[in-house]
Amino acid sequence: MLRGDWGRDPLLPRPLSLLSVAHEGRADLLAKVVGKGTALMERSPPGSRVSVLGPLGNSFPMPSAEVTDLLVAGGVGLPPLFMQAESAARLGVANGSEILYGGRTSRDLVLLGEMRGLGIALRLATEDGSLGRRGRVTDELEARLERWHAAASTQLLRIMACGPREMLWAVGRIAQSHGIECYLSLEEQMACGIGVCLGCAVAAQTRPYRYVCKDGPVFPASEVMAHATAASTSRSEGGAQ
Amino acid sequence: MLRGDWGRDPLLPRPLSLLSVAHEGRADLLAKVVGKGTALMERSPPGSRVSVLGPLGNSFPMPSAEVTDLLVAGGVGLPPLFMQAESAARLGVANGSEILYGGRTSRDLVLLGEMRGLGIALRLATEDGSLGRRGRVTDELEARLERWHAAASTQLLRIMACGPREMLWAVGRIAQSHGIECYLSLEEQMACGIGVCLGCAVAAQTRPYRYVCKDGPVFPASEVMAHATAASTSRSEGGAQ
Amino acid sequence: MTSSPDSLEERAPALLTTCGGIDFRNPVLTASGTFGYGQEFDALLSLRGLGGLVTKGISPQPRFGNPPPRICETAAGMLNSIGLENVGVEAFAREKLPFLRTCGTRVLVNFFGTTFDEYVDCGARLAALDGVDGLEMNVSCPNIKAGGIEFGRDPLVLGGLVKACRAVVRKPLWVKLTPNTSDIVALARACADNGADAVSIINTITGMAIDVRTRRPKIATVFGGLSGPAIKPVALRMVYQVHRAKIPIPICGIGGIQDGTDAIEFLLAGASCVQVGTQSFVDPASAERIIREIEECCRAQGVTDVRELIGALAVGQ
Amino acid sequence: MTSSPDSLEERAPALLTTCGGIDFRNPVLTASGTFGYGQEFDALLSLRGLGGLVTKGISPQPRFGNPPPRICETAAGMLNSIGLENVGVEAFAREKLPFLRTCGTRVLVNFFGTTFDEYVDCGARLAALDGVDGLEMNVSCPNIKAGGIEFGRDPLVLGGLVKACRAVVRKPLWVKLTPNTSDIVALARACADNGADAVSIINTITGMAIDVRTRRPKIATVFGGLSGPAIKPVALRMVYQVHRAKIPIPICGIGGIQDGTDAIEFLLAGASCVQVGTQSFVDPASAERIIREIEECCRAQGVTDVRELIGALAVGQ
Ligand SMILES: Cc1cc2nc3c(=O)[nH]c(=O)nc-3n(C[C@H](O)[C@H](O)[C@H](O)COP(=O)(O)OP(=O)(O)OC[C@H]3O[C@@H](n4cnc5c(N)ncnc54)[C@H](O)[C@@H]3O)c2cc1C
Ligand SMILES: Cc1cc2nc3c(=O)[nH]c(=O)nc-3n(C[C@H](O)[C@H](O)[C@H](O)COP(=O)(O)OP(=O)(O)OC[C@H]3O[C@@H](n4cnc5c(N)ncnc54)[C@H](O)[C@@H]3O)c2cc1C
Ligand SMILES: Cc1cc2nc3c(=O)[nH]c(=O)nc-3n(C[C@H](O)[C@H](O)[C@H](O)COP(=O)(O)O)c2cc1C
Ligand SMILES: Cc1cc2nc3c(=O)[nH]c(=O)nc-3n(C[C@H](O)[C@H](O)[C@H](O)COP(=O)(O)O)c2cc1C
Ligand code: FES
Ligand code: FES
Repeated sequence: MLRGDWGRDPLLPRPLSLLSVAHEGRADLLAKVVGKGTALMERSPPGSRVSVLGPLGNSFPMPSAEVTDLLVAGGVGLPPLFMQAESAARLGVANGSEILYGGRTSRDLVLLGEMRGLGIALRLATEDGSLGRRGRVTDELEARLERWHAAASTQLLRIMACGPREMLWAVGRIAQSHGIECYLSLEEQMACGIGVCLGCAVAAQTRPYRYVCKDGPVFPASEVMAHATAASTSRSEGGAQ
Repeated sequence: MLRGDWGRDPLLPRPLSLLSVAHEGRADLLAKVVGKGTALMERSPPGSRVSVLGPLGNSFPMPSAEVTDLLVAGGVGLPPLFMQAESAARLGVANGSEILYGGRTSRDLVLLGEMRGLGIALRLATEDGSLGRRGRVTDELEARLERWHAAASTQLLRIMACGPREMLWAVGRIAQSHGIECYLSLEEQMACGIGVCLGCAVAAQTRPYRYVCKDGPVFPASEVMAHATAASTSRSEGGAQ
Repeated sequence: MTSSPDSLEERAPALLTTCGGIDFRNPVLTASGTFGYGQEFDALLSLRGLGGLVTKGISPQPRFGNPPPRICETAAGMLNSIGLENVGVEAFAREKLPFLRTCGTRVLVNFFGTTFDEYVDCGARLAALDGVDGLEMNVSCPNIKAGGIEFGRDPLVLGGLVKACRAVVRKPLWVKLTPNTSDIVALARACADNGADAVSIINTITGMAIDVRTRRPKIATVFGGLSGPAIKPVALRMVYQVHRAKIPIPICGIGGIQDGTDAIEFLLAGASCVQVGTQSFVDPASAERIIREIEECCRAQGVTDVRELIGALAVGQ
Repeated sequence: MTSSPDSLEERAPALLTTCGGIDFRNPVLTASGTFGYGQEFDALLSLRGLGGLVTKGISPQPRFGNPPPRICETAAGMLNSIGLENVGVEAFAREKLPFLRTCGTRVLVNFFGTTFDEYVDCGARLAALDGVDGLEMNVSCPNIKAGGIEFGRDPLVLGGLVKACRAVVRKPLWVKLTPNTSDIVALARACADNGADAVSIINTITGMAIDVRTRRPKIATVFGGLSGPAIKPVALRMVYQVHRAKIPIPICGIGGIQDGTDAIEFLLAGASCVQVGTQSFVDPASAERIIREIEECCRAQGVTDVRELIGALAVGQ
């Protein structure tokens, strides 16, 4: 959770993923300007002080030489997957991972040089075709899996994804249909980041709700792809905390 | 009324006096950092855009060769008196005016060089004696008037003052006791600056209230030194606009 | 959300709306007490471009208002206790109305009394004036006879007042409700049942602030009315509650509107038009900007008639 | 404002205060629902330094709460509709209380039920637990039997509930009032008359927000509770109204407190202690900072005992 020294508008801190952690205690973040808070961050001069509460929550499972990780990033969902690629590189297993990265246009795709520098394969997709495959990153993922099927490869695959909600559900369904282990990094409105406001609930399979900030943001797709309706038994009309 | 591009905290624009108006449509302001709004102004980088509604309200009476104006400034009350000195200089009558300028310490007294440059006499007072007379600017004013009396001068005097409320009432009383024409530039909480919110009321002699933004900020001392109590006839307990 | 792509670029969305017996060029009015008597804003925006304006509250006799300090700022809002200062019906008719007659927009006159009879008298006199398109009753005024409790807090008292005014006002009569209630729907129903043409929701919420240095209230009368963005969630909730209860008169939504998005939230919640209040202090031309923003938003969403938005909130699965 | 210059530098002001039968090290508690069960903040501030903490609201059985989205931001505030999710009395006693017993600060347990009997049952079971210093009844819960109207809105219903709980709770019993009322004094009086030890003022104000793009409420349950700086003027007004009415039990002030100055405003208005809510989300260590700021402010004003501030508002000439 990050908050600049900007008075009380906006009031709450903003959740941001770590992009990269360097050894000297320095961390990089990558944020897309979508509203007030991110606009203020963009406008802050270098050297501005911010309050940070974190790191919070879990990460994707550790990279491993036994399994090929398909890291599927949609737009601003890149940071946790970049970080995953970075730790794969650090463990010397980057050549066992691939990043599938999609956006609306080539301008939405950033840090490409850095990722290539990590020695990780990069497959791009843009909706307008300005870079990589024309289409969605999920098209790219399906194409990748078809090739895997066609090759009747014994390669063990694992999918990790972060991006817009609709993309994540699509990735989850694709993974399910191919019987591939899949992890999704979710977003939800957050106030506290530490499991006390109970604001960041997501409907889950094993219990009514899980919390993005303390149980996540990364969940096995099987855990969060259950439809939310069953969980709303004690639903009452608002006003009740 | 001035407002930076700072979201809704603080919400309302801030009233500031003009310090100086140059010919090319450029205006200078002088603000003391006392709270949120002025702190944000201070931190804005050069070139920041602000919204300005103004100039609003009246000014001190025009300088004239017939009368000596004693311009009494307390701390951050300087701007309208500086502007008055500037227009005296422009009219070629600056040598007929004097600025009496007081603050807590020498650090509160600014633009001294600029004022000397206008060719206007400068009498300073600081409460800690770090510059000019040790004491209040009203002490300096009384001393000035004593000398005037003692000399049985036929010089016509006029007093114009801006500064903290208590200082203004003191200046008003001194002027009254010497029978000297006196104008006070008042401050009050403001929301609109154009006479519609009715927030900036001050109790007055001739009618229950006058408005700092549209009837002022400059009032004849005789008009606003009346005690406020008679005016509160239709006073009701809040909540009513 | 019907969208007809080919007409999008060509036709501007229709902004016309009707509320409480009055047609408005667009759904944006300016709120009572924040827009003076109109003329003050003549140089600052196009009055002609507004849906309408609501004057400062008028009483039968002039009132001088409360002692200062009368206003203070709060988080995303402000408190005011002006004390219903106004020029009175006579001076209003003589000095303010001539300009308003020619200003080119709808004019609603906000009014009140301190007794039952004053309300009726004031309403009748104002309704008789040429150039007044409608009246908005401010019932947040303390009822002197009933020990200072606002007229508008008790549905029975309110209903009686509305009925009596209705009998003498032959122009559109709106009633502006107080949010200082546990049951806004009951208040709205009392208005509808007694012949009001619309309800304006909401007036200010009673609040207070203290200067810890002097240990005195920041407002001379201790309590003041809270307005501005801070109150928007409460205002929106009340508009929706009344809409959902199917009270058979339209709603004018008020409270913390800063931009086109805020205004559309009120329309979606069930308001037929909105009023911009405190925001006119933040930026005197904001009503004009808000109209433009509503228009842009309609265009972007393929809305061809702004009235499609009224009550179009999607609730439930 | 008595000031004894020579002692100023030497002695720290006394911050001890008493409210509703409990002594507190200082007047700053953390509010229910914004501080979890305490342990979550253990690494973020000194729990020992707090006046006290109030737990998330507990019900007899665990509750899973409302579907997401449950929160959204508003101007200087936020809406929440968590749905009173909690672990239930049993799990609370088993899993949360052991830590709270050793945390070194006063522990109040916030509780509620969805029926009259659940309230009584829950209160009795919690009061019997070792490590619980007092109970705070949350009466903003919708009364299922009475058609969903909150228990706390009607002074008669509220009085009955307080009386019944009082009979079984032998520890300090506070009642947390809803601001969704036209008469906060009547609610406070009902509590005092039926044996409550203190009133906590206020809970959240019901509000709403709409996403104009999707045309859906931003909160799944449509309505949510507004908290944060936006509501401070309303909270302060209600505290002062109850104080001024000389209701014979002390007040704990809550609503939008961000800093020491805000806290002192509540004390001056008549609160004996305060609770910090939403601000703990903005900055988890804020309660600690607020205590320091109160201390500094007392020093600067020459206040040697913080209790001098309680109700010390100067009103009138
Ligand atoms: C666990 C997590 C990790 C994230 N990591 C990143 C990241 O690395 N880089 C990045 O650019 N973005 C990230 N986001 C999204 C980022 O938090 C939001 O874009 C940001 O909070 C928007 O703030 P704003 O003030 O600019 O926008 P606002 O003006 O508040 O709103 C703009 C839009 O953003 C949404 N939004 C606002 N606040 C939140 C919130 N607290 N949580 C979720 N959505 C919100 C609103 O629904 C709205 O549609 C992450 C979100 C979560 C939950
Ligand atoms: C007609 C007029 C002309 C002024 N000219 C100047 C000037 O040239 N230079 C200058 O430095 N200051 C001037 N002031 C004072 C200046 O407006 C305030 O210092 C400023 O508004 C404080 O804003 P803030 O956000 O920094 O302080 P805040 O955080 O809002 O509050 C700090 C203090 O300032 C006071 N204050 C806040 N808002 C207002 C307001 N709208 N009107 C009056 N007092 C307020 C508060 O009571 C508080 O004590 C003038 C005021 C008026 C009414
Ligand atoms: C300074 C001021 C004066 C007001 N005077 C009146 C009034 O005379 N009559 C009335 O019905 N409402 C009055 N109001 C209330 C506004 O019309 C409006 O209902 C309220 O401010 C909420 O809207 P906002 O948040 O957009 O300001 C006044 C509000 C302010 C801030
Ligand atoms: C996310 C959240 C959850 C809350 N849960 C409870 C609760 O369980 N019981 C209760 O009495 N109040 C609850 N409250 C209300 C707060 O305790 C407090 O009364 C309110 O937020 C106003 O204070 P604030 O403006 O400082 O936040 C909750 C508030 C928030 C924001
Ligand atoms: S953000 Fe508060 S519980 Fe997750
Ligand atoms: S500031 Fe609004 S009337 Fe003067």
